Amino acid sequence: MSVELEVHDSQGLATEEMTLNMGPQHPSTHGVLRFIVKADGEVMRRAIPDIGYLHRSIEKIAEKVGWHGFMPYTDRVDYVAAMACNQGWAMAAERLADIEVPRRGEYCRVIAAELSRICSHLLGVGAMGMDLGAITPFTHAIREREMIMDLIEELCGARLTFNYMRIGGVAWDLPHGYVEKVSHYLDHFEPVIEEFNQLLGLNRIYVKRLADVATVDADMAIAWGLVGPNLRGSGVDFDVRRDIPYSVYEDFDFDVPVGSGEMGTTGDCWDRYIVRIREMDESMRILRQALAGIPEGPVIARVPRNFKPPVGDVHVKIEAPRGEQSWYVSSDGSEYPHRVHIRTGSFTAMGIIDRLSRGLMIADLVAVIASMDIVAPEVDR
Amino acid sequence: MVGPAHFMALSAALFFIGAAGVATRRNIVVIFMSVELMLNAANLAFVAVARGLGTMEGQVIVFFVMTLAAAEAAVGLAVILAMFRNRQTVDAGEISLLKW
Amino acid sequence: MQAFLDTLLGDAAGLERQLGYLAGMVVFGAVVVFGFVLPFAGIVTWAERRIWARIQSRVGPNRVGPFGFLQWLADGVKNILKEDIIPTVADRPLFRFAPYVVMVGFVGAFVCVPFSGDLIIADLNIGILYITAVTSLVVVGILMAGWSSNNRWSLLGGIRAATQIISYEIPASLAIFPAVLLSGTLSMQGIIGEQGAAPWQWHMFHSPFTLLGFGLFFTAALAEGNRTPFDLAEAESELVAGFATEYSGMRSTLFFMAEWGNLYVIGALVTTLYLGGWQVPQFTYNPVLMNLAQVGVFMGKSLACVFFMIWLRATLPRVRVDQLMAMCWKYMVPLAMLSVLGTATMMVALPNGSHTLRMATFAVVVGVVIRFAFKVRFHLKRARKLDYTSLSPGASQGLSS
Amino acid sequence: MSELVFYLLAAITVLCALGVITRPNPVHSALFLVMTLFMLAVFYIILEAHLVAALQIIVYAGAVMVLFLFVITLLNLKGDPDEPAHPLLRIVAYAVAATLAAGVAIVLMGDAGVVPGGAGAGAVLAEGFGGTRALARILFTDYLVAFELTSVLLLVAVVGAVVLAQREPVAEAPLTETGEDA
Repeated sequence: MSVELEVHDSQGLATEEMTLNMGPQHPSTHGVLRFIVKADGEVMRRAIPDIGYLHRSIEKIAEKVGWHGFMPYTDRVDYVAAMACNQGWAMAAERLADIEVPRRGEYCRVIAAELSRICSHLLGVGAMGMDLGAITPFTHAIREREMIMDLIEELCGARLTFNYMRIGGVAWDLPHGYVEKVSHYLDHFEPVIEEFNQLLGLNRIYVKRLADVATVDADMAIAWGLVGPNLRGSGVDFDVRRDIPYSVYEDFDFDVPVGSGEMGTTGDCWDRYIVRIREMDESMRILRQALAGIPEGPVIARVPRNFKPPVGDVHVKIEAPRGEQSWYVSSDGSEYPHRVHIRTGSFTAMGIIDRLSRGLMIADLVAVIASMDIVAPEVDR
Repeated sequence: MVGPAHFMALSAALFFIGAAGVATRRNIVVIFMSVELMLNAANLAFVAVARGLGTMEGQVIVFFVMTLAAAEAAVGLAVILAMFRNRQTVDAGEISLLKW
Repeated sequence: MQAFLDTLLGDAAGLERQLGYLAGMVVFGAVVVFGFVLPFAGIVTWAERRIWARIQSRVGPNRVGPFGFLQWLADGVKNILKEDIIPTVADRPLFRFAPYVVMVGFVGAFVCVPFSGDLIIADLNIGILYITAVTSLVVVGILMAGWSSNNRWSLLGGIRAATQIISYEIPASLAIFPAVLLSGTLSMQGIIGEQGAAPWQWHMFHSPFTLLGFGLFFTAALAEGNRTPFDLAEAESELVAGFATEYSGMRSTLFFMAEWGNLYVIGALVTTLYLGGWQVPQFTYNPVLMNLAQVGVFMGKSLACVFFMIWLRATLPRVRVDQLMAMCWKYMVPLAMLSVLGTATMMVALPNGSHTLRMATFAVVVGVVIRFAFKVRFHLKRARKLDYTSLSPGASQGLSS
Repeated sequence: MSELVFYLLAAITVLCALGVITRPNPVHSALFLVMTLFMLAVFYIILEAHLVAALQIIVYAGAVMVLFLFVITLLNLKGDPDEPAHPLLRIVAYAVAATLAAGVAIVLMGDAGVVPGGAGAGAVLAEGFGGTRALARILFTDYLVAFELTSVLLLVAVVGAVVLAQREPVAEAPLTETGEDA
């Protein structure tokens, strides 16, 4: 580890600077993140992210376990929203081998991915409330998440590491009565979002804590490579699902919520928060359309067990809950991938924190981490 | 029987302990605290005399001394902070230049 | 208290009498502390966990005793038996001593809590000032704990607590004065004696200024007691556990006992100053019955305050340090001044008070409370309409068939 | 008030005061001072000055000393090179102080004429002596000008403290496009 620990004060004055070690064991670093905080009293000079505590060399593992065998590992890339990673890997392999996924399979994928997205956002915004000291919204979010977990469990038998998708489609068709059950749940969930806003999102203290804090304007967001809700929170209207469509997202009619600085400046923490809340609404719209329009047919294409895609490389982008996830996969024609690389949303968000943290208070750092919805395994992989 | 004289004697003891602190210590914060101790010794004497005379004037003076001490502490500590920021020391011997 | 000891000591004189007083006070203090204060602090932790659980759609502790009531005892025993870890680099004597200072500051306040007309340990003539004084000792203990732990998070927590408590002492003390002005005394019983049993005879409803004073005092007391939304000193998500980070076992329990017990002190103070204290209508001339009714009323009011504080903690997020300070100095101190000056002006302009104004203030508050209650009822009803049970996997079998 | 109790309390007070000037660690010194001030409040209560006792704890132990502790912990002052300029100085200073204190104490306690009330019980007290009402009456009549001047003093002190402790706003470190320090 070679993190530059020296801070060069522009005035050349030694002041009462304090080095705080925030993490890897700290209540609000959501897993094993670590920040080396240089603080002058309560005001931070810098917060230097120190990554790598959760590195499991997943990309290297891919080169040893083969194309089908890697699917369960993708769950571990971002275990808060494993469906998206499943889908990224499956899509990369399919595009390499030019496999057409059956329509019903794609619909199943969309349903699973959107449920997973709501799940992930619920955890994100709930934990954000928790980090800012509001303890009740978290349990409410977890309660809703639990019900979605139950739905996903019915779908694939797992609650965290789903391993639902396969190269060529999905592992299992929707269970009997699943469509009704999910629509029933959505009927229930819709007012909950409003309740959540009343309880947390529009609370004056909460808004004051987040508005105008750690503002990232559109240019800066693009320059630093922010993706997903963090990018949209800065007012950039870009969503992979709509702008570079994949799967069957073209069939659906949905909006892309964008931060507009309702409570402060565009791109502040509150904008990033509200974008996540509104994305849950949009996910519900997509889910309703998908449930209504799901066609009959097989869910998985015929893919040989000894899967050997032709030589070549492919770059696939998907919209994961934590933003655009890029999979670069190169094949040498063997039964093992030659090289896999994943670019994730949390990783880029982690980079900008050092820049944003200057001059903020220590309490704000917690808000920034939470508003970026950084999940440690996705940073390190 | 304990009377005001006993308290006056205690006050004298505290006062001179404070004076000894001012004379021997070099840490300016501790010197400052010794001064506070001396002020408080004086307060005790005032209260004892007020008790001896049965009048309230002594206690009123104590009230004023407390206000003074609060003001003194605020300004004095601000001075120490400013000094520390510029010189990185609280040693009374090092800050005898009357300037920074 | 003194009278009781006098009868007990008979005609002993001199040193024996002094020692007798001392022993009597120590025994009585021990009875109050171990018989009421500590169990009460424990029971508040249980109540808080149960109430939170209801608010957060959880169950909460329900295993030890009926409704989990004895959970606090189990937790206490567990904490006492735990190892008391003292970090190697800590300042050992201070580290050990700090929890006791905090406890002294908190337990000392109970000396002046008037449970009923007769049930008070000592009705000092500077009662309310005394409470302000002893509770300010808590800061010293917290700063001691924060510094001696030799941990940056602890130090930050200690410094935060010190700034916060000192700053909020000012609006809190200022907001005491409307009630003191109206009563013309600092004694707790004297303040209660000036109020009546009926709600509109409370100091709170004397005029809009005292209503303001009530609000300010409650808020400032929350901040002084380190309660959400002002729990920055031990903000879990920011400072791990603030000044108590390095403490374990019994010593950390002492901190938390002081914190939860403080809830009751705050409730009792608010009740005494603004909510009419133990005042009940004179329904009987039996002193025992009267005192029992007064204790009941006082406990009811102060526990309602405690419940309100627990409710707040379950609902509100935490403010930031600079916002906390800005709120204190920019809003609460001037408003508290306004409240004091306004009350004084009212007292000069209307020496006997205005019954109309009292009733008007009372009506406004009742109106606000009723509106709020309706809002809560509306939300509760809608929450009940959401059919959670049909969503669990077992129950949802019916849906699919 | 028996002599035994007085001497016990006085001994504790003097020991705490000695702690203030002898402990090398300023935090310990400050906490000993808190103890001393607390003990003084006890003496005030014995001397029937209840309001002053409460103010002593609120103002000194609660505010002034916390300010001290605050500054010490903020500057993180630990054991410092606190040797006097000359090693003999400390001994000389202690000896002089002890002599003076003993002398004054002997004079005060020996001659009943020096201290009003002397070693006796003191004057007969009026009703409400030491209470809020009595203090306020004098404060707002005979000492009104002084009282008002005190408020001016406090205001000046507040302004002075703010000006002194204020710091030039920290200029944000210039950044290159990549966010590294220039």
